[in-house]
Amino acid sequence: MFDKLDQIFVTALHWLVSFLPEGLRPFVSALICIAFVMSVFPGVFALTTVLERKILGRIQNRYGPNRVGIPFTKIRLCGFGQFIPDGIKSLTKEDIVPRAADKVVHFLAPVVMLIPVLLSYSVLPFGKNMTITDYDAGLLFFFAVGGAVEVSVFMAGWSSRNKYSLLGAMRAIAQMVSYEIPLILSAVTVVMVVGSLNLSEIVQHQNNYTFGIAHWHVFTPWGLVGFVLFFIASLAESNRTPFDLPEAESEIIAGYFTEYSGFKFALFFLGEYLGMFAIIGLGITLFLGGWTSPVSFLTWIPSYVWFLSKLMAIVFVFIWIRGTLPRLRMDQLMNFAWKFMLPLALINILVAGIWHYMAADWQRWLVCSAIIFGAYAILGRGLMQNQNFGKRIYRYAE
Amino acid sequence: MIWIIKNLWLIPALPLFAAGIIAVNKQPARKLAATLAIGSLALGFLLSLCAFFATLGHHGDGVFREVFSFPWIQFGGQWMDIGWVLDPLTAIMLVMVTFVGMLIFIFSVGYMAHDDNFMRFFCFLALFAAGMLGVVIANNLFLFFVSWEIVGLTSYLLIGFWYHKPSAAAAAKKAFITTRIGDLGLLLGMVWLYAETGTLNFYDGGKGCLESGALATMLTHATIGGMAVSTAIGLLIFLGAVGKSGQVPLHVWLPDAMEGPTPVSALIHAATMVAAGVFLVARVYPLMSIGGIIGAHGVPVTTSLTVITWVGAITAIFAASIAVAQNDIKRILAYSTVSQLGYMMMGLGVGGVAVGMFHLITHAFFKALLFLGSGSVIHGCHEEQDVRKMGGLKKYMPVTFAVYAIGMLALAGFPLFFSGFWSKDEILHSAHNWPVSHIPFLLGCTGALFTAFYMTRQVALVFFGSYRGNEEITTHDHSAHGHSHSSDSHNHDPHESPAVMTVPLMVLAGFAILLGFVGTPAWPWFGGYLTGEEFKFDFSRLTEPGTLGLMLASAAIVFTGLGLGWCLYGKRQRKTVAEKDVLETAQPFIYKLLENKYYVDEIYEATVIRFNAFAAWLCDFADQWIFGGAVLLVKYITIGLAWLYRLTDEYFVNLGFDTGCEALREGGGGLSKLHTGRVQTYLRVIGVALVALIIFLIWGRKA
Amino acid sequence: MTALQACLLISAFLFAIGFAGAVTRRHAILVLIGIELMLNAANLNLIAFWRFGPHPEALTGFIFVLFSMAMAGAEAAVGLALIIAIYRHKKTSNLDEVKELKG
Amino acid sequence: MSPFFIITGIVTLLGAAFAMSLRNLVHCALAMAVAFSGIAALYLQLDAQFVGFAEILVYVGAIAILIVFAILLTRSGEAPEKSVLTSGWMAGIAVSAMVFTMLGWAVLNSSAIPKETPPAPVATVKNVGDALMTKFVLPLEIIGLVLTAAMIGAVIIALKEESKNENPGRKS
Repeated sequence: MFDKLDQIFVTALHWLVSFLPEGLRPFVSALICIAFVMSVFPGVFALTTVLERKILGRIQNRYGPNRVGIPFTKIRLCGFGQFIPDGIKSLTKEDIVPRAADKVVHFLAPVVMLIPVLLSYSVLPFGKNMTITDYDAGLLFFFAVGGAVEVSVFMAGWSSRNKYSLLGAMRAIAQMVSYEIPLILSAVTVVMVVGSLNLSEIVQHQNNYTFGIAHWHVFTPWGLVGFVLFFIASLAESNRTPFDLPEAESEIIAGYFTEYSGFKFALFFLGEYLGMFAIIGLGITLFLGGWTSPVSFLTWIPSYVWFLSKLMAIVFVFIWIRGTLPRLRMDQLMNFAWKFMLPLALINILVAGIWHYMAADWQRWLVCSAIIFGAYAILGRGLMQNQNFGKRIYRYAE
Repeated sequence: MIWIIKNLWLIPALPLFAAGIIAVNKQPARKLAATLAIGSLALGFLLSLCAFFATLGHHGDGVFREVFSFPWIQFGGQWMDIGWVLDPLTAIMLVMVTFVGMLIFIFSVGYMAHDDNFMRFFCFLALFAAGMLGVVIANNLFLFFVSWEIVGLTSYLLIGFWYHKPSAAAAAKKAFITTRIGDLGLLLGMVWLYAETGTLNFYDGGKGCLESGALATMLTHATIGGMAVSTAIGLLIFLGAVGKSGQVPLHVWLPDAMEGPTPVSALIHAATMVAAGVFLVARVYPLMSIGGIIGAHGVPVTTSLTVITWVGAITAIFAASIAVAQNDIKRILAYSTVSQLGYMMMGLGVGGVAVGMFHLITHAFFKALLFLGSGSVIHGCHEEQDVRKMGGLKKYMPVTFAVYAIGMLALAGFPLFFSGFWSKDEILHSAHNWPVSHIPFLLGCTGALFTAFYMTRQVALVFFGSYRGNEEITTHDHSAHGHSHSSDSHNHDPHESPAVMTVPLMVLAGFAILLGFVGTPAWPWFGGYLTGEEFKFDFSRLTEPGTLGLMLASAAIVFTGLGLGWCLYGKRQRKTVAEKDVLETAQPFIYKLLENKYYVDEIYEATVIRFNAFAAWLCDFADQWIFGGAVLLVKYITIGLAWLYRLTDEYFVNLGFDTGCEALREGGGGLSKLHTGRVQTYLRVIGVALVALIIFLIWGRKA
Repeated sequence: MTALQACLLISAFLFAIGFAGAVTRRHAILVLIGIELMLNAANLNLIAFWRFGPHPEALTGFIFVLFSMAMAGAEAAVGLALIIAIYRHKKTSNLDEVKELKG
Repeated sequence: MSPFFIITGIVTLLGAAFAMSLRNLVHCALAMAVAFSGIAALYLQLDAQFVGFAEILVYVGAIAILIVFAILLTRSGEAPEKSVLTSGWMAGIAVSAMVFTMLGWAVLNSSAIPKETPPAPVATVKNVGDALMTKFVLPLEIIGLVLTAAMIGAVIIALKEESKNENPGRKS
């Protein structure tokens, strides 16, 4: 009965497709899947915007949006209807294009932004048997299309002849490029251990239980380190605080989409959040067991529910961090990426290899943890060198 | 102890290295310099002792002699060997030179303490020691000559050590040139010897030039005036000896050499270098004595030996008489040195190697002692050298007085207890037995008298009476040299010298006494050691008539000299510096003659120098007009030819070259057109080439 | 016309375009882009021959393409670094003005 | 010869043509990215998934960005006023045309082209990995070495004395 509930979407798809002639089935099923993605994740995005504002409000000791409910009714939903007027507003605003701007590129940029993000959903397993295209090299595909985002960012920044935009674009690209490397390297550990680039296989590999605990990779030393690295890198990839230099409102007005407004801006906004969801989804898939449940006695809960709940949980953590941490400086950003995360990721790969080839008993836990901890201590000390974290002295202020 | 023969070269090599290291070292490193020089010489002394003991205990079975030679340079068809010989002569000289040299080095550490050029001084000293030891060990006239010249050079350098004094510079030049005259003779002799015998090795297992075969051939050959070649060569070589050890007529440089620092005078111009001449004669004694008729007491008599004897005797009396009238403390000693060298030569001539060498060794010790003593006196009297300004130093510097007295008695030949007595007595004894004539004997006796006299005079003037150094000088002093009036030096009392200077003096004094007993007629160990003859201790030898009589006679002479000197100068001291000398009042003419050294310098001035100047002028004239004209002619011819060459070069050769180069440049320019630094041009060419390649391939396939 | 020939034609055209650009354009970076295009044409050739060749299972052309991509990456990195260095030095990246080897 | 193939081919060639002919360098770079994406699509249609993804990852993700950076760092983002073509561009065009004609002619009537298309080969990641790790392990190592050398060299070349504002080696 629970399996039925679990597989309900798959069966529904097959049922729908079965009415059609042979030739059309692949196209139609693909279209349906696309429609599914296009409908669900923007919804999640809409929800998230409100959620973010509310949570930030709480963190800053104020109420977030709590008025708007369902339009034309008295139902408030404690402000969760806020996204509707927001959307209407941003979609109906005037679309301003600077005179000096490079029109074509300026127009193409948001589109180019959205395409790869949406493409990257096509390999994520949202649930059991719920991968849209089960590529053999799914992970590679994900990263490949992720690379295209940078091009769009550059297009946006460059085309709208604006210093701030260009600066933001440059910062964003440098940051993405720098953090792509730890991202990929931390993912490589999983690939090594699982022995496949196929995401559903990776999930399957984590879908066993001993003593009722799932074999999530995050529950192993290398997995834990990998997940932390992946988490930080994904923060940076999606330009979230504390890595939100590219769109630092207080420094460069809004980074590469300073000159965008109305629909295009909304597209950028959407694209950013969808990218964030996608990369979080990948993180979940790689380290947090995808759609599997952490404990065996909860396997009856549908897999997509697990996936979405994990997604929202991590989104919540993102928001929490945004409300908590200050912004980094550019050099700190780069130092952290190149001097700390990269070496640690490489050592983590080594540790994963050791883990893979050692006998499965307490010794490999000991060895791997020892190596990782030592590396962490050394690298951390190296990072801390010649920078004082004492009380800051304001020379020009006050 | 045979290893010592192989390693004999170490003895001169050590001071040589020391000299080199000192020379290249950073100035000033006084302690290093002194340590190196003294240490090297001390090591040399130890090695010399080894060599000495190696030569001991061979009496009866001929003379002990080991040589070590190896080929050095090749010229013509044959190799020139160099090598060294170890025989009693070498051994005793080695011991003497290293020991005395070491003592004198130690002394000069104190003496030169205030000199700025301390290191240079020790560098030269060490170099000198190296040269001298080389002379001593040489088994080869060539090596001998090289070392000999090194010695001459260092002597030049050291005499002119205070070159800022014009007198010193002049003295250095004088010494150098004078000795060169002698060395010319030596060189000629050497060359002639090589021409005759085809070897320069002294001893070479029968083939050496001092061994029977070569000597026989040389004896048979005759040269101008029916003189045997050996005699001629011997005389030429003796010329070198005359130059080095200041025999008449080449003695003039030696007194002036006293301009050098006193240790230098002691080491070079009393103990070692001047003795080198004597040593040379002793070394080539076989050459000198070959073919002589064996006279009484088995001493051969030849022409060369006769010449040597006469020269020595004349020098002895000549210099001794001059020494009587000198006032510079060092000059007195210098002239006594000359006369003693004359004695040695005479001894060699009349008595053979043993006699001459014995006096050489003893003299080396007590004359070094005297010189160092005088150095200590000069040091104590603030660089004062005029004996008339001294006096009464007995109470100021007792130690110096004691050792100086010992040296003086040894030199004067005080009977029985002092080495000088025995050695000189032996010379006189053999001179007395000389078959040719008795005049050298008489000259020697007179010389002994003079010796005793002037030594007494000197000691009396210097050490007795009252100190006259502080009074003002009214008259200009007579001695032309040797005065350094340091303004502060006249109001101080003299002082005793430091231990570093007095201790070597005592050691030398001890040897000056003891060394005599190795060669007494009763126990002629020295002669036996040198000649390798059997000898035995026989006290009766003293009392046999000839010996005893002579001993008594020489003793009487010595006492006469001492007494005379004492009553003339000791009993009544001169009151002032200006006061005339006693002899001067008595015999002004003779005194003047003596004081001016028989006007030898002036004679040379009038004759040799003038002739030399004329010759120089002649050469200059010839150079300027005859050769210069020739050179000018050649020059003009050359210029003309060069001009011709230039013409041909420019108008024939260059044209061809220019056209060739031009063509080359054109070609290069044409090629370089292809190489515009544009990559894209290259890329285009590549594309064309690709097309061509494809066409070629396809057609190749078609065909 | 078989698929292989189509691929080859496309790659040939790509190569020609890249070549033309590399030859005619002034800017060094554009020359570099042209070279990249030519490389890609070659890669396309390799893949095409791998796909339609007699022994696809050997994966030779496939792996060759991977390697050549790596080389292309290296080449692009070094080339652009050189271009930037030259620009710093001569204040131009115009190939017509970058002729002499002298500093 | 599916329509997709033709479309992708045309897109690729158009991208390439624009990349080589536009005046503005940035446009050229973007067109180049388009061309590379087209090539990647061609790879996918030739059943070379892995290579296709790698193409996008390397060329669009890395080299395009790299070139864009270089364009901005050499301040040539704007279209130059004077001509963008070299002096002898005519000859260049001619040569390239000759090249294309030659190649096309050779392709069209060469006898070595197999007429029938074999079944799609299996190039799963596992096979590729096995091949890389067994048969081609030495070239792989050498490539790694070369990449390291290139990275270091690029850093050294582009490294200004005191400032480390950019080093292209990062993305290779």
